Amino acid sequence: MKYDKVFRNPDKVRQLSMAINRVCKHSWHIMEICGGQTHALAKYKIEELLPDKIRMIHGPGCPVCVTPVGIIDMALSLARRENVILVSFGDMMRVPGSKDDLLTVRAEGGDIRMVYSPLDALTIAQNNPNKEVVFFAIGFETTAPIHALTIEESYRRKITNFSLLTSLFLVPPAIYSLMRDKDCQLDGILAAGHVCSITGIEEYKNLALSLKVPVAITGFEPFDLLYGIYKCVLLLENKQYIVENAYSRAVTFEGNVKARQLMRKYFSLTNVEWRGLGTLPLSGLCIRDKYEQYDAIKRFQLKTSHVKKERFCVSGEIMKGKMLPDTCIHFGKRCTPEHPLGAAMVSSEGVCSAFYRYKV
Amino acid sequence: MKYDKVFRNPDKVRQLSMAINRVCKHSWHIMEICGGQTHALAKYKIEELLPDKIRMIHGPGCPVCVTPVGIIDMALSLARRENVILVSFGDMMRVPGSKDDLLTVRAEGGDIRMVYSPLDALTIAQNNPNKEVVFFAIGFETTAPIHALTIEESYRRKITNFSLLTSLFLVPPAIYSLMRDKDCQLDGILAAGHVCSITGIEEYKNLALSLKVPVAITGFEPFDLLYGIYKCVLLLENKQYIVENAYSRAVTFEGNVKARQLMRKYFSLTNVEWRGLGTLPLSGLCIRDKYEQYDAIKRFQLKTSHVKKERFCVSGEIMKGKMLPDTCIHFGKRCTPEHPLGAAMVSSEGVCSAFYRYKV
Amino acid sequence: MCLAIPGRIIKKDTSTDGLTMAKVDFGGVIKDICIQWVDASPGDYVLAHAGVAITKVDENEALLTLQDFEKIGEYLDNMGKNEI
Amino acid sequence: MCLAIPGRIIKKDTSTDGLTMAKVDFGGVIKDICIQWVDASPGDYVLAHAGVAITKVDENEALLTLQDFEKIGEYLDNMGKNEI
Amino acid sequence: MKYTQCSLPKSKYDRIILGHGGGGKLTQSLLSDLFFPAFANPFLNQQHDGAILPVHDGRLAYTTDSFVVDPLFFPGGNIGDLAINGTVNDLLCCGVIPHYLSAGFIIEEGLPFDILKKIISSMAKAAQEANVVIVTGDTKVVERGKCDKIFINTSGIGVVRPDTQISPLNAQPGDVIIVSGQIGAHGICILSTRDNLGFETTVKSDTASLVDIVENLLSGVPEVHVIRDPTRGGLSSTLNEIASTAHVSIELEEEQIPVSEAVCSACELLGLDPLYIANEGIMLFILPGKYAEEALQLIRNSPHGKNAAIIGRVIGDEKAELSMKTSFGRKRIIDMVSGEQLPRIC
Amino acid sequence: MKYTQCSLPKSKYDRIILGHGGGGKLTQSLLSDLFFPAFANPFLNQQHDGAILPVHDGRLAYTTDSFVVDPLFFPGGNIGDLAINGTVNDLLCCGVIPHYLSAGFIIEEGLPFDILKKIISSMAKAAQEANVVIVTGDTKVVERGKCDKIFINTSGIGVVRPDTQISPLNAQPGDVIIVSGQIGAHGICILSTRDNLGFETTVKSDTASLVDIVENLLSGVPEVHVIRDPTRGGLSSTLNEIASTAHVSIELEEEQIPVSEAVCSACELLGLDPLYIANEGIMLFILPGKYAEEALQLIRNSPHGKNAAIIGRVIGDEKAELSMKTSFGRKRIIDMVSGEQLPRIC
Ligand code: SF4
Ligand code: SF4
Ligand SMILES: [Mg+2]
Ligand SMILES: [Mg+2]
Ligand SMILES: [Mg+2]
Ligand SMILES: [Mg+2]
Ligand SMILES: [Mg+2]
Ligand SMILES: [Mg+2]
Ligand SMILES: [Mg+2]
Ligand SMILES: [Mg+2]
Ligand SMILES: [Mg+2]
Ligand SMILES: [Mg+2]
Repeated sequence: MKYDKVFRNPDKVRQLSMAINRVCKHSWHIMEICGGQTHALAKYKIEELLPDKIRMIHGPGCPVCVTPVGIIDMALSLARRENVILVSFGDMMRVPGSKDDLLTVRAEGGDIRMVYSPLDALTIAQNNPNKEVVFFAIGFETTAPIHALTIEESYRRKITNFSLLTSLFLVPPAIYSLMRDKDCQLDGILAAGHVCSITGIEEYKNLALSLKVPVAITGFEPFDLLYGIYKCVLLLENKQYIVENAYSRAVTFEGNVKARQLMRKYFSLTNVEWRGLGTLPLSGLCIRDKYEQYDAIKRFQLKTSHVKKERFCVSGEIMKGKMLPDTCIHFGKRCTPEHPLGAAMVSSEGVCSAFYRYKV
Repeated sequence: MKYDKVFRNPDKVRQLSMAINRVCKHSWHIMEICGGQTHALAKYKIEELLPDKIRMIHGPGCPVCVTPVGIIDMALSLARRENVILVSFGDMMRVPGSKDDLLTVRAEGGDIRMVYSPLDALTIAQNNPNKEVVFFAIGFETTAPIHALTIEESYRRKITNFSLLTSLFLVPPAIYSLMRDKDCQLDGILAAGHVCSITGIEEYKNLALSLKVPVAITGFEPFDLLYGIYKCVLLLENKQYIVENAYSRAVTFEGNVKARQLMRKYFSLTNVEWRGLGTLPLSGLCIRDKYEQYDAIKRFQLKTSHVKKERFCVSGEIMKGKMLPDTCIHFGKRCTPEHPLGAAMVSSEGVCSAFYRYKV
Repeated sequence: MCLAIPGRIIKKDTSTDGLTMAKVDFGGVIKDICIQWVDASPGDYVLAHAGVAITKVDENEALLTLQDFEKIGEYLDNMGKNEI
Repeated sequence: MCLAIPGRIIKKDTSTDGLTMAKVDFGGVIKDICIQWVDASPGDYVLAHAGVAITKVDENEALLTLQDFEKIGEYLDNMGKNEI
Repeated sequence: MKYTQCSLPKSKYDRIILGHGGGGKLTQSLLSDLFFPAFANPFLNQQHDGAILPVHDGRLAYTTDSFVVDPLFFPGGNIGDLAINGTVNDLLCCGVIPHYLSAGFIIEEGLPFDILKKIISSMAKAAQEANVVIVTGDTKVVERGKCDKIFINTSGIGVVRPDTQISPLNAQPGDVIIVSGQIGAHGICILSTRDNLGFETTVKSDTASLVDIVENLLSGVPEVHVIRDPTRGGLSSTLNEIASTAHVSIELEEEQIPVSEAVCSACELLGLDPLYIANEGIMLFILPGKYAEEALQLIRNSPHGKNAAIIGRVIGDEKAELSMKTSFGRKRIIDMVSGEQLPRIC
Repeated sequence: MKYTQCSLPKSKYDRIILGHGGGGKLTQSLLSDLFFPAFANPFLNQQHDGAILPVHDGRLAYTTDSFVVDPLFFPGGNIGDLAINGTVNDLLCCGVIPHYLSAGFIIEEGLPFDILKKIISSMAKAAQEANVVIVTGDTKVVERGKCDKIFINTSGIGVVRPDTQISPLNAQPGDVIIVSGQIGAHGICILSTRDNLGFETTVKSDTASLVDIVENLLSGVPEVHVIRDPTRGGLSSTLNEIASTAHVSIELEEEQIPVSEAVCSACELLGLDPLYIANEGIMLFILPGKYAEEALQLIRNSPHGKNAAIIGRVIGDEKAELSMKTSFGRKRIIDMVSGEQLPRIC
């Protein structure tokens, strides 16, 4: 795309960095919501381009990281069944459940397939009519409508051996939860651009107002990130608790209406557990009862196994800006990307993993 | 077994050879019925121990060799089916049908298993309940009762995915057919010891009488073969058209009654085609209608494919004593054990193959 | 989360009665993408996530963002002049 | 046809309610063989074909055969003497 | 005389069957009909348990690799030339002149002969191009389902050039890092064929033996410290290994690393990093900075080296780490990847 | 501060996963935790793309073999020592002193680490016994179902003893054939484990490297013409090959060929011929008749040669065929087997 390169242009990036330095007068904790943004900040070392006054807090926006151990265990138990093909995104493969990960179960003989798109899982279901195909449907508002689309398509194509093991999260409830902690250090928020492409801006306006926090909707290129931070700092310095769309080429006010309709058709709001944050009210989605044949938990009558709490990880604290990853006593020692103790070390989007991978 | 070695003792073998030389006054064509005997004659070079006056004719007693192309094609087509496991004795693997052999079909992906005993095929059926297991049940009177036993056992164990593709032959009708050819050169017969273990001696008495041919029931060790030939020559020289049991440690007058009962329970007499000899009336066995669910031909509604007659092999003439294998124009040239033209080159029991393998 | 990258629609696929699919060019790499949620034609850019176009990329808005950036630059330049 | 070799019954297998099986020793090689068609006990020899004992090996008959052979030898020896 | 019907002759099997690995006549015919003619040379023709080879005083380099690539045929090459080029390149990495190769085949029953023939003739061609001879070999056939069509192991022997000391241990501060071409092509090409991750791309595997480059370089530059082919695990694994073996740090310049646009795009699509993608026709050279420009020219003048670039330098740093200066002038640690790189959704 | 639940640590995978073959950290840990300690030697420790080895003027022997045995563990050995012994024996067949081995592993995802460890330690032990070092290696991991647990390729280099000329070409009339022990044990041992053909037997694989025998023999007898290990295809294939390579005929004496009773019995049970059964610790020697008894004694005095026997002789015959004098004094042609030997019912 002809604008790709532009948004990585080092000169522009440097100028934005200077601009932020100029406009930033006070100390601010700014949280980027999205793991993809965490990743990009680390990869491009963007924090080094910011004034010391600004500290970036790495948010909860990685579905791989926040999917709770109990659901991963369910996925593992499904993958171990003779008649099940478990289909997953690549990043889910190395995430540890209470004992194993999908790579291990695959090595033990489980039929586990990686796909690029949930739609590919439908093809697998059609090609394997004698097997039960379960898609491990993780995601936030960006991905959830695509999972809904697989249900819709599955119905249209009369596929009867397909279901979803869902682990679906919503961004705003997590922000509310983090911000309402009295120790929370967050001042401003970079909303996740791709989530907003679907959701639109409306609900962030309410959030900014009620939490008294400025929100900049932000993209993922180095320019986009700094532009979002610049906008956020301007709002902070001016005490404007509103939403600024700093990613207007991809985010419209109303968002993707069709996608949201589909999402609402198949999913309803529910309380879900976030790995690292605990259970938050109405913070996730589950398949509506009407479509329960597509819900792997019901279809296979899965039960959450009792998960031992022998090891602890402080990623929840990190998300609230109370700690930095490398102040965790396990960081880089017992907890590494090869043998992650906590979810935040697992996905390359995870805050601890990004910190470790791109460490100076 | 303590008598094993005895029956291979070179001194005894030499003495028998001398004895035959002494008693043999005229020229005789003696047929050993059984391919196993053909094999042993060749392996131990026993014909070289015989006087020139005696010529051994190699009979039709190899089920691998006489199974017609049409049935092999059926086996190949079954083996090609996705849901079928074809189970076979090892010797059947390389026998050419009209185009391929089982080894080729296995290489192409057919699930073909070799077993030592037909009973092992039942285990395969039990271990693969979602597959149809077909045993390629070839044999003479020795093996047919064992195939009957698999039907009995299959019923008892309630195995419903097991059937037999039968190619079952009887010795006496073949002898009658060969001997009644006006050009037939045969004077005496060595009956196949292991067949007689099952059948007993009765029907060979009638055969000897009606065909005016002496019969010596003969074993397979070098001693046994020469002992049988010795007995046969004595009968020939004395013009006694009776049966002599030269394998009395393994053959009784009444034979194996239980085995014959089982064979009769599940099989009935039928006309069958012999590769190399053509169709002979009531010369084989087929599964009784009552047990047709065990008959793969009926179960899978197999049809004999039209077999092209482009190439010819003279193994029928060889069996009648009219030709020697190495006088066949294809022998050792276009027809070798690697690329057999005819059945007699295929099995290591086959007369052409034995001739080729142990050629001087 | 939500890795999404921009690609240009090469050709809509009209062969299926189901999902609206298109061949999308991501800088020389071509992939079949479901575009039924976006109102886009060949030549348009979309943001694709997990095989589905979640939004059209608005080139006009991109230009506006860059124009805004230029203004920041000018503003800073002026500020700089003032400060020095 | 009908490769059959002699082996000695080591032990009957009484564990199954179906076929009468036995462990049979073929010169140091042991295989499970169905022996329900023969009236044989441990120590007896049977001829096994395709996993089934088709007959008991009658050791007495074996001896008789060898005795008959000895007579042929003697007969030939005498003949030889006569001829020379 | 009555002729009876009989089967058609089968002049040859058109697929590999187990018997081809049985050591008997079929094995012999496979050797004499296919392998010996394709690889013909006096050593192989000894038909011995091994080949007897003349050598002179000095040092040998010895290497081995197994090739298990799926698909067997891919844009730019196949498992056959890959197996030759891979081992030739490993020998080149030792600073030697590659001479002799062994070839061990493990073939799945049922492999069509035509496929095998194509692979063998690619091997013969690649060997000829690299000026090496296949002097000893082995073929095993396994039952269907017990291997993936065909695996090839090649080992190789080369004679060390006198007065060259090439070793990962030799990387030292002041050295520059040169890469011989655009990275990531092989890995991306293979990835593009994957069932559920696949995509259309013009990217071809870069598989090639780089004798030309190494000969040009070594004949023109008196001092080369390290030669390495960044195969599995890509640039990052290889340079990390060198850093830790030689106890030096290495600093790359992001903007200097040659990557084609299509490889970049494929990486962005799947959330992968080109630094971790496998190469099969790329070499890394580490040599004193004073020879940098001269070396670059020599490499660029070689047929396979047109896109060569100086991508970084060795620094004397206790940490023995690999880092990269980003386009924004910031330094980032490039860690070794843990296990296989997995495509990302987030 | 509130601690949130997290998963148990996994200090190590207890099975091989794909990542162990990815060229990254897991591969490194496999090497440093398992392979390097087991095979420790200064050449391997170079951690280069290949090993640099010193040689002196002369001739090298070079050989390769892949090992795909199923089951991996069998009475008498496992795939690991088999892979070492097989290649050492092939080198011995060239009349050389075996020196250096390469090891290439293809591992199926999911192989338990314990299994791998046992195999590796058997390899290390076998290498030590044969006085060879594993100097270079490679590990690939393939997806489940794409290989049968583990395949091992070993190649080997040995230095030819000065003044020895061992080659199948050298068999000549007047030579005797000596076999170093009882034949058929390995093949029968493996066959006894087959699902549907299996049987109980005391037969153990004979796998062993026969350095002892070859050293004793070559140090005592001035002229040895041929050394061969009759592996796949058995005695008959190997001797047929020699006959046709050297254009001589070979005549065996059935009664002299050492075969254990259990091997004989197993062969009778399945309708097989011991002459065609594979061996893994047996050597054939062909040498002038005048040294026959001396050679036999030297071989019998070696630990692995107690059952050695003179089993035949080379005759100058145009037909270049292998024959055997049966116990009844008759000559029978011993043909090469065509494809795999199949068990017979009739
Ligand atoms: S370093 Fe590991 S244990 Fe510590 S917070 Fe991060 S993920 Fe949790
Ligand atoms: S040599 Fe071949 S074609 Fe001739 S009779 Fe024998 S089997 Fe038939
Ligand atoms: Mg290598
Ligand atoms: Mg390599
Ligand atoms: Mg390399
Ligand atoms: Mg070999
Ligand atoms: Mg396969
Ligand atoms: Mg070899
Ligand atoms: Mg070998
Ligand atoms: Mg050998
Ligand atoms: Mg390697
Ligand atoms: Mg497997």
